[in-house]
Amino acid sequence: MTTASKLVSMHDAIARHVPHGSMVLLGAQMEQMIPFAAGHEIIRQGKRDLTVVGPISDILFDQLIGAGCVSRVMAAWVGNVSAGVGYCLRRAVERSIPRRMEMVDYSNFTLALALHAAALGVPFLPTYSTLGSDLLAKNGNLREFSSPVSEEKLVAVRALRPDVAVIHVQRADEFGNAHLWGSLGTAVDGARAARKVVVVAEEIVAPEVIASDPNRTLIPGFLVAAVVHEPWGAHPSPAQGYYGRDHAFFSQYHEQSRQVEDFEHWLERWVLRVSDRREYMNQLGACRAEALGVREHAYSAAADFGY
Amino acid sequence: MTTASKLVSMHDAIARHVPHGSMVLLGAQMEQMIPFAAGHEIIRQGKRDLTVVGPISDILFDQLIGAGCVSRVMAAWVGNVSAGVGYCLRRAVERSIPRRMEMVDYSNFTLALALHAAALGVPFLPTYSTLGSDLLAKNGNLREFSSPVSEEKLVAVRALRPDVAVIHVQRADEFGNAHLWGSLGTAVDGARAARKVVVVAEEIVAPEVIASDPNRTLIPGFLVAAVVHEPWGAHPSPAQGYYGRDHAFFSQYHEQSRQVEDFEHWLERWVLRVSDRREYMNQLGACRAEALGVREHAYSAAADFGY
Amino acid sequence: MPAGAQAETTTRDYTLGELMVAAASREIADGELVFVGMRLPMLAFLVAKQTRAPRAVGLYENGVIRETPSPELLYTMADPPNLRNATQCSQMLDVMALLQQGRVDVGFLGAAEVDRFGNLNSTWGHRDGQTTRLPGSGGACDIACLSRRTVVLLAHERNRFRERVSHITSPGHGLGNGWREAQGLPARSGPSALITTLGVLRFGSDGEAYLASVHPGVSVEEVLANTGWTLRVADELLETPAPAAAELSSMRSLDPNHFWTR
Amino acid sequence: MPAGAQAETTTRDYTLGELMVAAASREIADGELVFVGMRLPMLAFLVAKQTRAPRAVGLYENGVIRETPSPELLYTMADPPNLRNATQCSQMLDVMALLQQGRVDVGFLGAAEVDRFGNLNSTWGHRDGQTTRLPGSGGACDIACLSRRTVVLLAHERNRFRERVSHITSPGHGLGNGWREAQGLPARSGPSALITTLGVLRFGSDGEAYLASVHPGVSVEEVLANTGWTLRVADELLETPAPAAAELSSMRSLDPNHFWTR
Repeated sequence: MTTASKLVSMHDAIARHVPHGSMVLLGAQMEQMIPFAAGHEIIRQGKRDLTVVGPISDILFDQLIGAGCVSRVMAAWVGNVSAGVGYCLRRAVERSIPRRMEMVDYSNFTLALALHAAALGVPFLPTYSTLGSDLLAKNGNLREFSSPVSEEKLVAVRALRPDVAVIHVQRADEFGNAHLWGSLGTAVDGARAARKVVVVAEEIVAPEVIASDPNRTLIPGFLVAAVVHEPWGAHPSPAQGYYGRDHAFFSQYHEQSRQVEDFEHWLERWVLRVSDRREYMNQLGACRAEALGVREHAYSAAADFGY
Repeated sequence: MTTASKLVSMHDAIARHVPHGSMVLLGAQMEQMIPFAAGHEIIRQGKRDLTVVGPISDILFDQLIGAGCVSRVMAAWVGNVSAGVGYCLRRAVERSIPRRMEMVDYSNFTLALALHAAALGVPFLPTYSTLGSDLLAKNGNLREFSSPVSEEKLVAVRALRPDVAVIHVQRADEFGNAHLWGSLGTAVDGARAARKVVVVAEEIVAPEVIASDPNRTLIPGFLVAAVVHEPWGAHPSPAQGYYGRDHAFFSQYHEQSRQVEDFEHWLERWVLRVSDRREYMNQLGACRAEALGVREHAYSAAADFGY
Repeated sequence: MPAGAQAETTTRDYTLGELMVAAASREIADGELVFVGMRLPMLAFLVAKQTRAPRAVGLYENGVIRETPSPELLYTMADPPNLRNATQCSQMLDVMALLQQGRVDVGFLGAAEVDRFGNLNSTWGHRDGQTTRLPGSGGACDIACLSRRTVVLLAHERNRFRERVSHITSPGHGLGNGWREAQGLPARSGPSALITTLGVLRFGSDGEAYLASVHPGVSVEEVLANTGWTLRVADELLETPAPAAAELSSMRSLDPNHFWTR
Repeated sequence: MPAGAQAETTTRDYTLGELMVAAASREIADGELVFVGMRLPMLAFLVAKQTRAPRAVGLYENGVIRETPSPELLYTMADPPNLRNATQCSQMLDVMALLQQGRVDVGFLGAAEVDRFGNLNSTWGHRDGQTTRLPGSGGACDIACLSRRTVVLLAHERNRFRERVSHITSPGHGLGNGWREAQGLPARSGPSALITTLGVLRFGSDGEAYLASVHPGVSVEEVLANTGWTLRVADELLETPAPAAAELSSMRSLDPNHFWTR
């Protein structure tokens, strides 16, 4: 039909769809396909007062916090998954460096339920999780109540509706219909919970490729505001079928973010002084990228949609 | 690993896993892949006092009702999707023929939510649907309550946990790991809501085929009690990639179920006097099967799980 | 279908079904999300796609979402042609979630009975003084509760157009203005048009139906005689516009043998 | 890791990490559903699979379910080798749903601090009188609330083993027997073992931890000195069994360079 292409540059996608003060879902797929390229563009554009949402966004949240973009974090875990704590998080929470910041602590499940509630269009969803914990005591979006159909205590997890979800996917067409596979985490609910979706794709493919497998189309284009073609856009996190996890990069970041001066140097080098992901990858070097590439393809068996 | 094969005949699967009086989910995928072969075996084995659950199981529920297997129906719609009303349903509700039967009327969404609640392990889920309707007034598993996080009225849909879900799928391995695609309906939640699952598969494939696409494995084998290899087991409903819908069969059933004597004749011919699905298909005839077969294959684009 | 209306249509270039499909298709604006259903509404959606609403998106209760017409005539929403090359094959819960989020602009419904305020009954039928059990809600109750607006297609017969339905399968405007909000249903939702075999009814701000247009060749008296309550008539009563050439050619390409539009 | 324990292990044929992994693997019975986690618990799960629990099923919070070991060492649960040929790649909600249904037999956890009743803190650390912000719950709170039993692995240090944790990230037995049920948590759930760098603690019917076994070469006094409350000791205190040859060969095939089990 006559739908217009939604392809834009990363610069334009962030400029248009991530205003100051907005609530942004990043890193919905846990440790895979974290939208680092989008996060770095947010930093370069100096976005401020963001609420960042995501179960575990590995070091991306730490970087956004260290760069001063974030006034509030709604997450279950913030740090460096393979190396330990996040030093920017610590500085922000313990000493308000570079700015004061609010932490709203969720568990993975309650954050997933908050997004699921918004995706379902209900004000809350019930769970037994967090009963007896200080998460329940301290997070105002978790509230104990009595089940209307039984004598049980339950926790109402309030719906969380991000202004925008940035979802990194393996492939999409120019209208935003997206295939993703492997580690899904909260991506499907996240895309449906958000007011709009920015899809960042390793590959832009013909609509026929996406349409050939509508069960793998986990984000339909009509929910998508912008599509960015950004190969290697999730580095140093992995993208199944495209590249592996750059464990060393995470370790190096861990060391280089321990002191605030070192972090600022890191930020200059990897974010502020590169203009886009292409330059970032040039700096990373072809050898390193080559080493992360797919060594052995493993293609899914076909499903027949014929009749 | 050392997991034992779960492959059994349809006879044994039904004999073992569908006792008299049990609550059985059938037809989770709406008008596709309705487990008619399983339903007919239930009739042949003379199962009694079943509660049948399913959003819309097309004429399968009508047949089970007419055969006297059913004491309670929990569904959103019972009839003949392409032809209209279900005459056995009418006779049972209006005149208790062949027996008295209770109808618990759901809408599609509230039935899906009842299964989703059980799949999530919570006693209920909230919705705005059915407010103001007589479904809410008459179905005791729907109850109005006040939102614990807002001033709104909501309906609590009580979790529904079938004793067994019979799910027809395109392919499975002998351990019950199953690929299904196309019309999913409530199959994923249904399989997780039920205490046990019987998988009926068009094809049994090597475990490697299933493992090649873990995102399409919508039913994991560890939830499955039995796997039945039953080609054409969903006829006259369609199985995407295997065969189309036999519209004429539905029309013929409509005519031949209008009078109770004709229905009994139909039941004799298509269920009671055939010993299994193979005999049923022989009776249907190779020409008719051929005409329903796939004329043009349409294979999904591969997803690369390599690294 | 009343004999009068049928006789009329045979003297024209289109059938009554085609007139109803064309009228229904005009209820869809471009870019809208539409809960489609089967039979005439499905055809209306496809006509709208090919004429004034090329960016409309169709949702089906089995979880299918489509932006392109199915390449073949469908008997059910899960027929194989409706799944191949769909925009998305999701779960029932996923499309119902879009509905509950308030994203669905219009939903199409049928019913056995309708009343003055657009409440629908598809659970119990009344025929010759007997009560008969009908198939039930399916997704109709959900669509009636949660779409921004609903469009109902049904045969205009006195025993189907009742002062008050005996059973509300799918809530309309209940007892009138404010009733939906009082029940907790979404604000500014509810039935917006009844497209019948005799005309088109719309709803006033008080939630009560009125006759907005009569089909060509149908008299107001005929409509009133086939309505089980005192139906209000619009001050400026219109004639339902005949199907445009583009609408007719679209629906005929999709249903060349008049399977649905006889 | 206390210097004493480390010195001991170097005189044996296995490392302290290997002892802990072997002990943890014995907490998994055949056919059980296990919320696995990373590092030592992941290795313990894989050892269990290859020895006494071949039909155990592993769940990961990103939605992955696996019955076969990942072919490569993992740094995170979403590393590509953990997804390829998985039993299922579902959503986070799906694996958490299995947990909430009560289907998960055992969940493995770590923590910065633990107390007398097995409550865990992984949100706020205490070091040299300073309070430090730690990464937080992740899925730990969910697993602690909803698994039938939990097994916690952590370093046995006095400042981590506290009379009362300052923040309950993950509820254990709260204030003792009956507390979990009073909170509304599932009946007969909660911590079942703490596998530390010095020994194994289990829980009495009153919900309080007691020392069930000491690792080879570790004295009771050393354990007590490194515990921030008066720890009860089992009447029949055992020595933690050394890893069996099959366990050692299994874990060494999975982690040949002692990356996790140094």
